[in-house]
Amino acid sequence: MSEQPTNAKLSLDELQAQREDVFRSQLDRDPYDLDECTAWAARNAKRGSVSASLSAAKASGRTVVVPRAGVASMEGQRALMRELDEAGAGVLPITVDSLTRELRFDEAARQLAESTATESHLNGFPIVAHGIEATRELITSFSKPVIIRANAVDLRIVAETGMASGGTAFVSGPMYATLEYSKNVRLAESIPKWQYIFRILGHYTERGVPAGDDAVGFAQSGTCSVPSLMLVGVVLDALIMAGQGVKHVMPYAMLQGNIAQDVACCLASEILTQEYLHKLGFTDVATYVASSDWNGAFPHRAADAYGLIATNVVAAAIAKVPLNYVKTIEEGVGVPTAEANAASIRITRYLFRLIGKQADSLMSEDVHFEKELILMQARAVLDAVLDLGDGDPVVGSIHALERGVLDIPFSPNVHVRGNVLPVRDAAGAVRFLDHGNLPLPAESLRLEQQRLAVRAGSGPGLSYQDMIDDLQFLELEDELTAQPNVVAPMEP
Amino acid sequence: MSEQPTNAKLSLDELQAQREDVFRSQLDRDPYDLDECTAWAARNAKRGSVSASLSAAKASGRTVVVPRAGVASMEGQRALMRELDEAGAGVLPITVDSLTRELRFDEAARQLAESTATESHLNGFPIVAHGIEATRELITSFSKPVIIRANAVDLRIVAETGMASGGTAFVSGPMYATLEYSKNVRLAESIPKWQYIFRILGHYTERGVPAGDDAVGFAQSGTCSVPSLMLVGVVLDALIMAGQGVKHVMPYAMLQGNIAQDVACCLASEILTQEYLHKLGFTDVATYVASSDWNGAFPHRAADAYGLIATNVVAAAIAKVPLNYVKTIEEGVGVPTAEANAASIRITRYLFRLIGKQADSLMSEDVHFEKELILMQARAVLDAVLDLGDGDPVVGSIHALERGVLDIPFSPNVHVRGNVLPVRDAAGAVRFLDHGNLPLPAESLRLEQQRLAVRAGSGPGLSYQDMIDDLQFLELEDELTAQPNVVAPMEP
Amino acid sequence: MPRFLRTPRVVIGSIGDDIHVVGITILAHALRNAGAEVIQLGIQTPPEEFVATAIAEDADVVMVSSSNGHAAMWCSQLRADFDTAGAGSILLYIGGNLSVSAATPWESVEARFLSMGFTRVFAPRTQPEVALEALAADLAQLHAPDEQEQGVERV
Amino acid sequence: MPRFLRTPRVVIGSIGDDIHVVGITILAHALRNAGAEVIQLGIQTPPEEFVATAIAEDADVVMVSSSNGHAAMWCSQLRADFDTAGAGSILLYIGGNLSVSAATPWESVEARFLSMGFTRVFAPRTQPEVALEALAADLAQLHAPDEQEQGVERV
Ligand code: B12
Ligand code: B12
Repeated sequence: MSEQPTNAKLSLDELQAQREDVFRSQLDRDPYDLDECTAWAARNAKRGSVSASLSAAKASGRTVVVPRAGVASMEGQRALMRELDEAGAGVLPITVDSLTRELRFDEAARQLAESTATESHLNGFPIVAHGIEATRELITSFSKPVIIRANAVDLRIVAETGMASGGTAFVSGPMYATLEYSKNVRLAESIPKWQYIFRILGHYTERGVPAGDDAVGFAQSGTCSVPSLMLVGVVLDALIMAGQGVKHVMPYAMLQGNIAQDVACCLASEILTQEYLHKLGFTDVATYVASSDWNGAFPHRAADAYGLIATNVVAAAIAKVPLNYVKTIEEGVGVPTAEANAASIRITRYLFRLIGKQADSLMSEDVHFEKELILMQARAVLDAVLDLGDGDPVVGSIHALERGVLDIPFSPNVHVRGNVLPVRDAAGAVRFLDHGNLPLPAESLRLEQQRLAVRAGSGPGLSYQDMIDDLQFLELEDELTAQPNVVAPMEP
Repeated sequence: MSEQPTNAKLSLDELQAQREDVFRSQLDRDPYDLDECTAWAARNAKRGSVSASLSAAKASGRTVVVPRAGVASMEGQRALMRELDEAGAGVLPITVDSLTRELRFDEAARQLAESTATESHLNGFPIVAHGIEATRELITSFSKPVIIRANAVDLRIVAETGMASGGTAFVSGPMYATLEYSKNVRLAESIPKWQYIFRILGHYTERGVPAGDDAVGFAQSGTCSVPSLMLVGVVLDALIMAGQGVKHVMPYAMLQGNIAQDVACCLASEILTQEYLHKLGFTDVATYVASSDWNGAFPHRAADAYGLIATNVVAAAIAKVPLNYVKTIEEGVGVPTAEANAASIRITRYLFRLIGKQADSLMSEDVHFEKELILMQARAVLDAVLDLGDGDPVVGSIHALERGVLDIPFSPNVHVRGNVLPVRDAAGAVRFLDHGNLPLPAESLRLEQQRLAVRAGSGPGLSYQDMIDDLQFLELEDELTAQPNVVAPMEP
Repeated sequence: MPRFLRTPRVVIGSIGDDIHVVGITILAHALRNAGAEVIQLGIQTPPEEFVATAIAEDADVVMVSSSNGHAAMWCSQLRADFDTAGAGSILLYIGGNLSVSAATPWESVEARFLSMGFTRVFAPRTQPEVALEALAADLAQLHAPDEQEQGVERV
Repeated sequence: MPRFLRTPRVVIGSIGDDIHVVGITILAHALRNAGAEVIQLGIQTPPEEFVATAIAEDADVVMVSSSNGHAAMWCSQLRADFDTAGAGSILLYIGGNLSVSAATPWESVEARFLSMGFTRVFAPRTQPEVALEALAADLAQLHAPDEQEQGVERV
């Protein structure tokens, strides 16, 4: 691991040396036998892979619907995956618990021991505790491809274990994991850890497993994200993946409830990712936009949650994304029941089919407006970041974050300035309330200002409190609470 | 009742004479005391009315959500209405059972006697059997205005009873009731019966009850309806209402699953109704477009039904209709439970709020295309119908039906030619498979043909069987049934 | 889809106060496609009209449809009326939505209509093919002894 | 919103492996708005850091947040640690999503955390105002004997 990370590809020798270190220090054992693992995984990938499914979907304009789900025990996880399979999930998820993600493998194993098939003490599947053999057995018992889902700064062992067990795609990258999931870690420290993972994915790809990875970027803060900024992170994650040989990237687009802006975000995600991949010479990377149902606070009533999911899916269907991550109607309540998972996948598939047929007829002027706005802003920031690194996205993003040229709202990370704030306009589209030090074109700010003026009306400008209020925008609770039946008396 | 009905307004004397006949022959009693009834109803209407709620909604761009519901017993109906009230219905419905609609008042009373608060032997509320006193008591116990819902050829006693009991709006008119709800009756016979009802509504209006009426037109065949043809019936119903002094009309728009076409249908419904009202000199009739969730076969799974309702509401919200009739997620199953009613109203209100804010941003090119197409076709047929009556819509529609200048698909009425057939194009928009003898502009048929060509592809043209298949278009069942998990073996 | 060797004659309609027309239209279409002779009575057909028409037209089967929840009211005397009219062995089918409340368990609905004398009671959403199969089987059964060879052929 | 006469000092953070930041951000914002002094520890705060900071900062109350379902793992020793550190009477609040499964009845979750020694256990989706009211009441109670006049004033 060099002091000053760059986007240069790790040699296989460097990778092997790092593997020795990581396995020794974190698991106190030798690394998995990479040749055995890739050979096995390549045979497994002949049965199907996430990338192959997405490639077929993209070609035919269809959408693969993918839930997120993980529980502690093997029995529980198998039952859960079977359920999702039957409900029509196109790819099956194994979401890893957060103790494992934080490298507390022993504690995760202890909690696994206390969990049963029906009661999980963990918020995910402790994949390291279960180990490769058992997880291979689980994955090969399904016909659909499996994605390993986790997010944290250091997922090297998790990624190794997931890929060795037959997962054909993984989640996330340094932008998202560092800025959204960690408190103290700097990019200079986390990027090399992710480059290790991408190099592993790249190696599997060379050996016949077309490993995919979600470029989540700045897509999921739990608050709303201005799409241009969200996609800056997506593109940076994708460039760093490509740097290590990843050939199948799923650029993200988090859906936020304003359909025109969401459609535009999906379209721009594909455009920007390919544009910058090409700019940096990565001309053979396949991209499959992954939209995700709203990732902030959900309404807790099922009927409202159905409404929110429907709004998201309408947008994703208009944009014809090849992949949609589906939330459940119980997101606002807790880990979903089997029925909630099945119902959420059903309404999603129903709407993709129905709206999919009529997608072209629903492209509005405003979709184009939003798309141009996103492209204008994202290009300005991305060009500035790359400039700061003399064309190297790794060097550039490290410098950019220090100067506030990269900055996101509500980050738990202490190294993020946090001067950027989002706010919704009257139509619910997400704009900058404060753009901090982001190098945004004046023209784009003027356009945003025009839209924000409608919400501000004749009152004082929008404030921090408006942003706080927006956190509950998609719950619409108060407005929906029915009035009591107060009967006016008849006049005599 | 003259031999050759026209659109001329009945004098109050004629109305009174007819009332004597109708009450005598159908109920064997004197008519209700019209002065007492209107005076009471006017006092009641000061508490609120359907028209007042719709007028406020129209002015502010909001939507009143209205379910349909009726059960036999007073207790059951009260509980049902309370439930709907709490769930957020903006107007409360009293749907009348079909025995009462068919004038089988005694049999309805017998079935009422056998029904309990929790088990209804009737598919609606037998309003005549319950009588005015009891129904007034029911209606005045709610703060929200009440609509009396029924459909049949002869609803004179039902309408009298509903209005006298405090209902402030009624449903339907001769086009819908005759062509969609009866087997043998001719328009010449049914129109005068409806003119009686409209004259009653007009009289209440003069006395201070702003009585509203749904102009349903040819909107609900249980199959899909080409919007232009649907609206021809709507306008004719509205013109006949206006002829008898109705001042508050709710022109219909049945939502059919293609959003662009549905939005256009809502917009065109308002435009055409006002245009022809003005043409015939009715310049003081207020209109409030009433969209209705899909009125054909529903998916029987709740999650799919949520998806269908969501698709409908998105369209209605984009069109900013003041009134939406909401179906339930159990429509495809049977009379809905309390929970299903509440959940369906909730998702509807949720989506009206969320999409309502962004309605303008979702107007697409295709909405304009569909709107122009609807206007072009509907005007051609309406002008031809009016020509056949020398400007009189009553005379015109009687003649037009005979000649196939008015014609609808799947009518149960033997006097309808039934040469017209609908079919969906590749995007799900409804077109003419066969336009029979309707006088449609060649240009409009050319435009439809272009759209249909996409579905026909290179195969043979579309056929009757395609139309039959379309009946299940919105169920999407087969396509959604999950594949079994057939695991491909790993290669050795 | 089964095809019949001997043309069955089918009387079909919605009973009583029921105005639902789509189901019977599709059913008639499918029956005609399969080679049956269909006498379509349409909506709101009084019980007596089913009996009179079936006898006049020498029907093999009467297919009663009811969707509006009022089926039971109109059907209790139907089998007896056929008996009285001398058509005691006619096949009597019913389908649609047969109870007012969806909560009523299907078994009890089916049992109720079977006890009224219907030969077969079809659950909501029955596809036309299912009705055709049933009819083919019932006719084969009926004509089995005397028309062994003709019978019913499934294609 | 209650306003405090004496400035309460609040230590706040998400515990253990939890990375949810929005709840604690809003809560801190509301506390500051109401006049409290807030020491924000942020996400993934180890239990020991809550104890050390509360003592160093002489806090009146520690507000622990946990949303990822792992609350119980990290909290069982917390009260004991405060006792050991000589801050036995400190107010200890917890909120967020406290059990892995939503199916767990709230009463049992609440009872479990009360028995761990938390002063108050807040249900999911608790609005900041509710926490403020509770804090105002608890502080009033604590200072009631000696600071009768000051107490807590609700505006
Ligand atoms: C379209 C529709 C209407 C249209 C009908 C237009 C028309 N002229 O046909 C309109 C809007 C006018 C209407 C009115 C009413 N309707 Co309606 N309607 C429907 C709806 C949405 C679809 C029906 C349909 O066309 N299905 C498609 C066809 C192809 O399917 P099908 O009729 O079920 O028939 C199939 C099979 O069942 C089978 N089949 C049918 N009959 C038979 C008979 C035999 C022997 C066999 C073998 C097979 C068979 O063949 C078909 C092949 O697939 C259903 C709900 C749903 N299913 O989604 C409600 C529904 C049937 N209606 C219902 C009701 C209550 C009414 C009203 C009474 C409402 C009211 N209170 O105002 C009135 C009826 C008044 C009257 N006098 O009868 C209820 C009935 C509930 C019950 N049984 O208790 C339903 C289920 C809605 C609900 N969830 O409440 N309705
Ligand atoms: C946004 C979100 C995320 C974002 C978080 C971004 C960030 N950095 O904050 C992302 C996507 C990263 C995320 C990740 C995960 N999440 Co999450 N997430 C959510 C979500 C959608 C909204 C949370 C939110 O921001 N709410 C808005 C804020 C304002 O509300 P709040 O946090 O509830 O706080 C309020 C009150 O509760 C109160 N409060 C909170 N704490 C305290 C404390 C005290 C003392 C008091 C008085 C009050 C109080 O104050 C706030 C005022 O309103 C919820 C589901 C939902 N609610 O809709 C799931 C949810 C909380 N997440 C969940 C899970 C499981 C996870 C993951 C483990 C998923 C996974 N397996 O990958 C990871 C966490 C990994 C880790 N290491 O912790 C589950 C937790 C279920 C459980 N308890 O068992 C939930 C409920 C989703 C679900 N239905 O399954 N998540």
